[in-house]
Amino acid sequence: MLDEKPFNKNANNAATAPAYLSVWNIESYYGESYIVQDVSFNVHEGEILALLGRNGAGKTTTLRTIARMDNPELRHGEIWLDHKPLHKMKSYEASQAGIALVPEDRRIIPGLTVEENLQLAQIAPPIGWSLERIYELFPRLGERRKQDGVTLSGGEQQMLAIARALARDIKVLLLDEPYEGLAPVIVQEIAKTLSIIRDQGITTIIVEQNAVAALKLADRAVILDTGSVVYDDSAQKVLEDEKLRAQYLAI
Amino acid sequence: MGILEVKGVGKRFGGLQALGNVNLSVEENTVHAIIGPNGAGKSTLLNCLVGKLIPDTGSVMFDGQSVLGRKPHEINQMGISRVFQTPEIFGDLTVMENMLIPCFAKRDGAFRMHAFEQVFHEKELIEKAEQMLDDVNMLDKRNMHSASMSRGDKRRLEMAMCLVQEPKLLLLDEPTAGMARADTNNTIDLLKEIKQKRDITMCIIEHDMHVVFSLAERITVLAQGTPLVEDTPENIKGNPKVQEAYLGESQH
Amino acid sequence: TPTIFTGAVWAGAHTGFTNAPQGDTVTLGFNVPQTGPYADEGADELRAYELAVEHLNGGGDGGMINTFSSKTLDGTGINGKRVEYVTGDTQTKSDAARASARSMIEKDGAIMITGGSSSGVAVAVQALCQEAGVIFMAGLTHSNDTTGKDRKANGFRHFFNSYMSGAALAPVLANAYGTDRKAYHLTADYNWGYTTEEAITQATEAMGWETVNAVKTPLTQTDFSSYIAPVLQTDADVLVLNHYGGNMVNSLTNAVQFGLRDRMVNGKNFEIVVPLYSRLMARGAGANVKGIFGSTNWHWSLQDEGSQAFTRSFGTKYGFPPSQAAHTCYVQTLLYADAVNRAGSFNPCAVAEALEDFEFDGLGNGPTLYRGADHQCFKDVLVVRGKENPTSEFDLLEVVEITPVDQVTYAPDHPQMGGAEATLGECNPGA
Amino acid sequence: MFGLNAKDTTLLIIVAILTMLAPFILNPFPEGSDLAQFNAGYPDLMQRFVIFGIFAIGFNILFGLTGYLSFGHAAFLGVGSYAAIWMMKLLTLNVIPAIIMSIVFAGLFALFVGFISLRRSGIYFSILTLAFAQMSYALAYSVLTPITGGETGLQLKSTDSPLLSNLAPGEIGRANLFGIDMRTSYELAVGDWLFTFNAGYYIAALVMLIGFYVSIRIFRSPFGMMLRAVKSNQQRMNYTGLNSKPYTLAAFVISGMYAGLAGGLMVAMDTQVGPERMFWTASGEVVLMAILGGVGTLIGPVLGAGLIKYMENIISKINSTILHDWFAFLPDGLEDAVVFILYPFIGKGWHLTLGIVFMLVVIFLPGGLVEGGQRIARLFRRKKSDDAAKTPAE
Amino acid sequence: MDAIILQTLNGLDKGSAYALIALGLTLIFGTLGVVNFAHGALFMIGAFCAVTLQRILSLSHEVIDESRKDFLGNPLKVDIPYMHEWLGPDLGQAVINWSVPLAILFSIPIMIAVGYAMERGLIKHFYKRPHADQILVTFGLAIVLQEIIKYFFGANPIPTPAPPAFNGSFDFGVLIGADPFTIMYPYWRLVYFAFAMILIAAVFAFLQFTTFGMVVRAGMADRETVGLLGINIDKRFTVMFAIAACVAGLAGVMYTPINSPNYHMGMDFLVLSFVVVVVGGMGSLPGAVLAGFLLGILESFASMAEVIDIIPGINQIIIYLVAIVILLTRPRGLMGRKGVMEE
Ligand SMILES: Nc1ncnc2c1ncn2[C@@H]1O[C@H](COP(=O)(O)OP(=O)(O)OP(=O)(O)O)[C@@H](O)[C@H]1O
Ligand SMILES: Nc1ncnc2c1ncn2[C@@H]1O[C@H](COP(=O)(O)OP(=O)(O)OP(=O)(O)O)[C@@H](O)[C@H]1O
Ligand SMILES: [Mg+2]
Ligand SMILES: [Mg+2]
Repeated sequence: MLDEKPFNKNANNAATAPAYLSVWNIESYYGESYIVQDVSFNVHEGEILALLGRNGAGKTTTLRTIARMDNPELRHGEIWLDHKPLHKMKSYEASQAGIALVPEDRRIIPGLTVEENLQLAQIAPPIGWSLERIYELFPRLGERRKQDGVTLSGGEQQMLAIARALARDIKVLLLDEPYEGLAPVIVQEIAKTLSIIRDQGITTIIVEQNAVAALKLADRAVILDTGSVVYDDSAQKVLEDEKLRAQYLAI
Repeated sequence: MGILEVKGVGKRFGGLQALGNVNLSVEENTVHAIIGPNGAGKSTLLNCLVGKLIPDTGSVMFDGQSVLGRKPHEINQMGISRVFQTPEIFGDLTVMENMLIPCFAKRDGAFRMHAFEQVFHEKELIEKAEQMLDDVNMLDKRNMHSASMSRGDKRRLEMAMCLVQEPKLLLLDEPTAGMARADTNNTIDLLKEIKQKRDITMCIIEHDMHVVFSLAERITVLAQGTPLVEDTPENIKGNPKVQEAYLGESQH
Repeated sequence: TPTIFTGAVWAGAHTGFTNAPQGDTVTLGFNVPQTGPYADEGADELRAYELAVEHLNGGGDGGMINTFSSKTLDGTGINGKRVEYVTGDTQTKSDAARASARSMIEKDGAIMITGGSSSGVAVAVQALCQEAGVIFMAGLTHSNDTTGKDRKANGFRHFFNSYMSGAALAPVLANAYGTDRKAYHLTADYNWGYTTEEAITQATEAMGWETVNAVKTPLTQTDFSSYIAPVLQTDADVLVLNHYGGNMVNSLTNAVQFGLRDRMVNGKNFEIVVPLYSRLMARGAGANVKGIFGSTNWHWSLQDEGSQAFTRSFGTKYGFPPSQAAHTCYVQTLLYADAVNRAGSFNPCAVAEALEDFEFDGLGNGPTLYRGADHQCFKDVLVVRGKENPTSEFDLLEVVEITPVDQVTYAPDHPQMGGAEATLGECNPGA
Repeated sequence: MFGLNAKDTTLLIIVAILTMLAPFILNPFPEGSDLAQFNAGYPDLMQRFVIFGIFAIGFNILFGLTGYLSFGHAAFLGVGSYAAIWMMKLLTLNVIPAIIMSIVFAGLFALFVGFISLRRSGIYFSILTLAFAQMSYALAYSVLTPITGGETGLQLKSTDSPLLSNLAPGEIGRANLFGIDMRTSYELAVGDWLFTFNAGYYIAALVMLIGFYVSIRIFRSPFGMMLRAVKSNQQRMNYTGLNSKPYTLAAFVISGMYAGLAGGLMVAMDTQVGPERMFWTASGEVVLMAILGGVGTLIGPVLGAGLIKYMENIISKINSTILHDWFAFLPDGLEDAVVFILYPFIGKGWHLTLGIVFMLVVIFLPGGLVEGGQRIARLFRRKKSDDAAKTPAE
Repeated sequence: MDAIILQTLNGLDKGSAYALIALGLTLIFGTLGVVNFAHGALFMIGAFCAVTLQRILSLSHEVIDESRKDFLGNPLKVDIPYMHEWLGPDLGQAVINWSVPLAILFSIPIMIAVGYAMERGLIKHFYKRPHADQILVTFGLAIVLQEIIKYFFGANPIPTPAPPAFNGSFDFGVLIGADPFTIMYPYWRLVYFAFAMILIAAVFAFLQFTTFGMVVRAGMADRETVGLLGINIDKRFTVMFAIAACVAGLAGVMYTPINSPNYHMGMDFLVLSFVVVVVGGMGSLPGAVLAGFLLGILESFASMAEVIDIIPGINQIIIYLVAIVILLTRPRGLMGRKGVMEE
């Protein structure tokens, strides 16, 4: 029964297209600490969702839960991606189902060169962009392909982390603070890249402290506060509504 | 003559000239920002200042003494503290213990055999650490296991650890990256306040222009391992070369 | 009521010696290796002890009690007390062996400790028993030191030693291989190895052999190839392996692999000698032992009455013949029991007195003397050779010569035995 | 009290009471009963408990705090033992100088080994310490025989004449503390129970309590905190102006001195030394003790040491006769079956039991025995609070 | 000169034993990051596969031979192996004699099964646990495995000879014109050396020419991230473990004719193999092999009488001494990679 297409639970979004990724009442724990507390939201195909909130609100934890990492532990709730029950999967299965997470600390694998980091992403099917195409988008990576990945500068590492996601054939891209530590020019470049990615029809969830930049890019915003959803509506509204911003984002 | 004098510093990694002939002079009691595109060599430069890397060429003088050839802990004891780009804290220890360690380092030097004293007797240091934690809004987290904090919190903790040492020169490598906007603003205020209260020189690397322009008195722009320009914030903002190489079209 | 003892904890103040048996039983402590490389020997020793206890308590067929020349043992235990025993694991480590012996003495009230299958352990436990004031009846220990420089008034050894091996082997070797031989020694680099090397070189040199080299090998060595290969480069025509246990199995196997036995030097066939043979270990070397000379304390194929009685009762009970370790342990237990009976007391000093210079027969090995000066048994020593066509896995060695006791006897102050300095000290009853 | 916080004071007092009452606690079964086999309250084992406790406490100061895993600590134990026995042979049979010298020599040796080994970290450090210990062992076993006695080790002999003790000729000296023989015991019989109070044990126990107290002080001191900082993040430590080298070296030497102290006490209690005390398995044993009890906890290593020594000395002594005695009440067939099942695990099978215990503890109690204790405590506390919660409702 | 040739041969031979064990250990220890104290036990189990096969092949039934007596004077029971009955005494005996080479085939499935069971049942839960826990659990397992073998096979060494065709030595001396019987080397040791080279080459080829090695290395450095890239790292770890177990087991099988196997042979090798792996450098397979040969050769030369005469006891400590010198001059061993198990 559960394997059927989930009905749209969240009335807020029921009006628009059917949800592509839906997160229902998830509750996640780090050990005994209850971090994500009954969070639900939907993302539609091709949409960009900004997930915002203060430090420690649980954004990273939510993304990690969706990517089905071992830690945190999902104790309750369901996650559906295009008819597939993510909540029953392990992280590698979720990845094969089309989820890609660009983690907040980039997680470049030590001991592997830039190119090996990318090759690693192309071992398990489905495979996305070719290395040539990636180097075309990020020429810096091409130049440094033989360098140990962890000795890249912060910005280069961020590029590599995104590139690594693109090397897989993905349906949903989860970006955890992709702009962090990037020079303004690069931020713009990556923003462009993200639009390119959106044009490919890849659904994206972006977590970003640079809320303005994220909101500009996003269609919709979800704001978390101490592990619960406090706002779920269009991104434009947040950008325009001073009060909302002050209330949840202190900007 | 500035408190920090970097002359002709160069550093190669294999075929890559990460730094080539960097000259930099930081005046005492100023906030000096170093900006530049990713991979420009900013962190590498800091690494050369704190003894993590040894430059191939050039000299680094701090307070009239050379730092080259000294071990990291000696350089710190000279009065240089550093906040890293990815938070470096004592993950197995509580927040309070994280704070106490720099306090001891400040008071007792690089090594002391205080094996028989008890930490909880050190009322004065504990008070100092608490005060600092309060300043960065983390007092409520004092007994938390520091590894299980969110990343923004780790960053704030690391900064507090450096500040509590009351260094003469504070090196900050992207201190507000990943911090919520509200905390970023708090941090700016905190640094300003510290600056006001005490004599301290700061050298800050940041990509958040808001932070840079709120704090910096002078800015050096680094590109491909060499300083492009050094000037006041106003002039930097207007400099077309910087616009192109770093800030991008739409910025400010 | 609380009682205060001064001196040893185990001293029974009113009896004047440690662990005086209370009630109608007496407890013996069997301290053998139950874990580690010598566990199988330890197991065989334990079987022998259990058999001895059974016989002392009047069970079974009585074994060697019937052939023993002293007739005090009548199946009613020792001195009329039924024999009980406790066991412990020496792990073939002196610390563990002493811990286990102390626990038997302190906790279980053992009046006599026996066992061991290495000289290090025997010397360590013997010293402990001396301090504690109980009798130590050594099991398998072959080093000269046990009754040589480390001899103790409370310790007794029935097993033969390195000196005796040399004295017994040398004439047989001279006979078989001639007196014009050049020997190359590989010696385990520790006390037992040193005494054995010394004994064999002296005995063979006295026969006219020349020792071309003696190389020490680490105890922990498992592959001896790099020690054996250099033998090929010398004009030595005999290789003496002063190794025991796993060392012996491996060095012998390696030596045969290197084709040493096919080698001709100076027109003579190259030969290998293993001074101390253990049947159990020889099994590990398989066919490599065939034709190789060595010495042993006792072998089940001996035809004397005592040996046959023992082999029969052991074989009937366990289904295979006893090893020399089992034999010496069994005999030591009977000798102790008999000495107590003759002394009429469990007091270690009385027992020691009864054992000293005691002459007996009927326990295998022919007429035997427990010499009072160093507490070493003097008896015939067997020279054996690996059998060409064994009928079973127990039938690996054949006795080629029974060297008479006179030929292996030495003075108590022999230089190999610690010289004039070695003393037994005073007997210690503990209290 | 004692400059400790309340919790640590309580712990220290509890440990002190337990060690002082050990002769009662370890002898719960009446003499002669079937279960008397499980009694551990005899001098030798009690002494071993506290001595290995000291060894493990010291090891834990290095491993538990700094995370540096030394695989060569037995070498310091051995050096301490050799130093002690030579003191007794040459100077005096009083144990105090022997113990002091064992600490000094072990400390010096640890300084040497630590100075070299601490130039590397992680597994490289472990192998360096292992290499030093194995070399010490091999040399003590063979070429150093004139000093170490080789395989047979060193014991006191009737030919020894210590400078300050006047022994009758031919008398074998005994270790003492100002005339108190280490083996003096007082036996108390209460009904069927027999309790032994041994001078050597109480002296060793007192030393252990001091060692334990010192280790608590170290754990709670700024120095201890620095050591934990070394384990957590050495890079941060260096950039905080602290030189991690002398801290780790100090920890290494302190734990080496504890090992030397243990070695010296071993000789004081039982005057003999053999080189296998330095074999790698002996170093491995203390590692296992620390992990089994709970790395980095105060009391864990002592518990681990106790458990391993208990198994080694008690389980190994149970033989099939004893098993048959225990189960004699069962019908014959059943008795044989039970004995058959249990036999592989006792006596010569005690290693098997030990291996299984290791596996079970580490699988089910990742924090070692201490975690087991905490779980039980938590269970009780929960029950209590449940009860407390219920009371008002009634 | 001849002595040098011989000791070099010895060194290569010892070295191949060290290298094979270290290779398997590196796969687990240097690559999966598990301090596997049970690796020696795997080597030992391999050796006992050969013993078991030998026993199976020589299964026999008893025939009473009235003409001979056993030690108790009863008629002697003679064991006639079934192989002799089925295949005739000559062929039957030949099959029994060839049990060690045959055991190679016999042991592969067993070792894979053992490795699989060990990884799935136990090791899997310990990848994320501290090294200390890994040590305790694998040491416990090693003891248990040892004791099980001891229970069934006893503590004594058990002879498992090579096929008669490989008995004896090859006379190199004759080849190069020296005196006969001066430079001889046992055939089986030559076989062992060749076998080791083949096995090492096979493992290298597998890891070099497939992405498997890279994935496992990556997985050890950061399991989470590798999982995020869609790779089921657990499965690969299992495979890796089974391969390592197989390498250890085969090394054990082939070693049996050189030294009779006993239940503690694994422990005897354990410490040494850790030293070899670390001297080679953590995580480096070529390093492990190189260190294995280096230490083997040095050990051989140090055991020459001429050398011992100059420095007494050098043969006892050479390996450890060299290990110390190498680790002090090269921080991460001969070919170690940065960051692997340095914390
Ligand atoms: N490994 C962990 N173990 C225990 N608690 C954790 C762990 N990681 C994070 N937490 C806690 O979970 C809460 C949410 O953390 P999370 O990392 O999801 O926040 P975030 O919204 O991503 O914050 P930031 O913007 O600072 O990255 C925080 O209170 C943090 O202390
Ligand atoms: N250890 C190293 N080995 C090789 N190359 C290195 C090493 N460390 C840094 N680099 C290279 O040197 C260049 C400068 O790096 P650096 O980290 O100083 O940049 P940055 O200015 O701090 O950039 P960002 O703002 O992104 O942090 C980069 O291209 C980087 O790849
Ligand atoms: Mg986050
Ligand atoms: Mg940087």
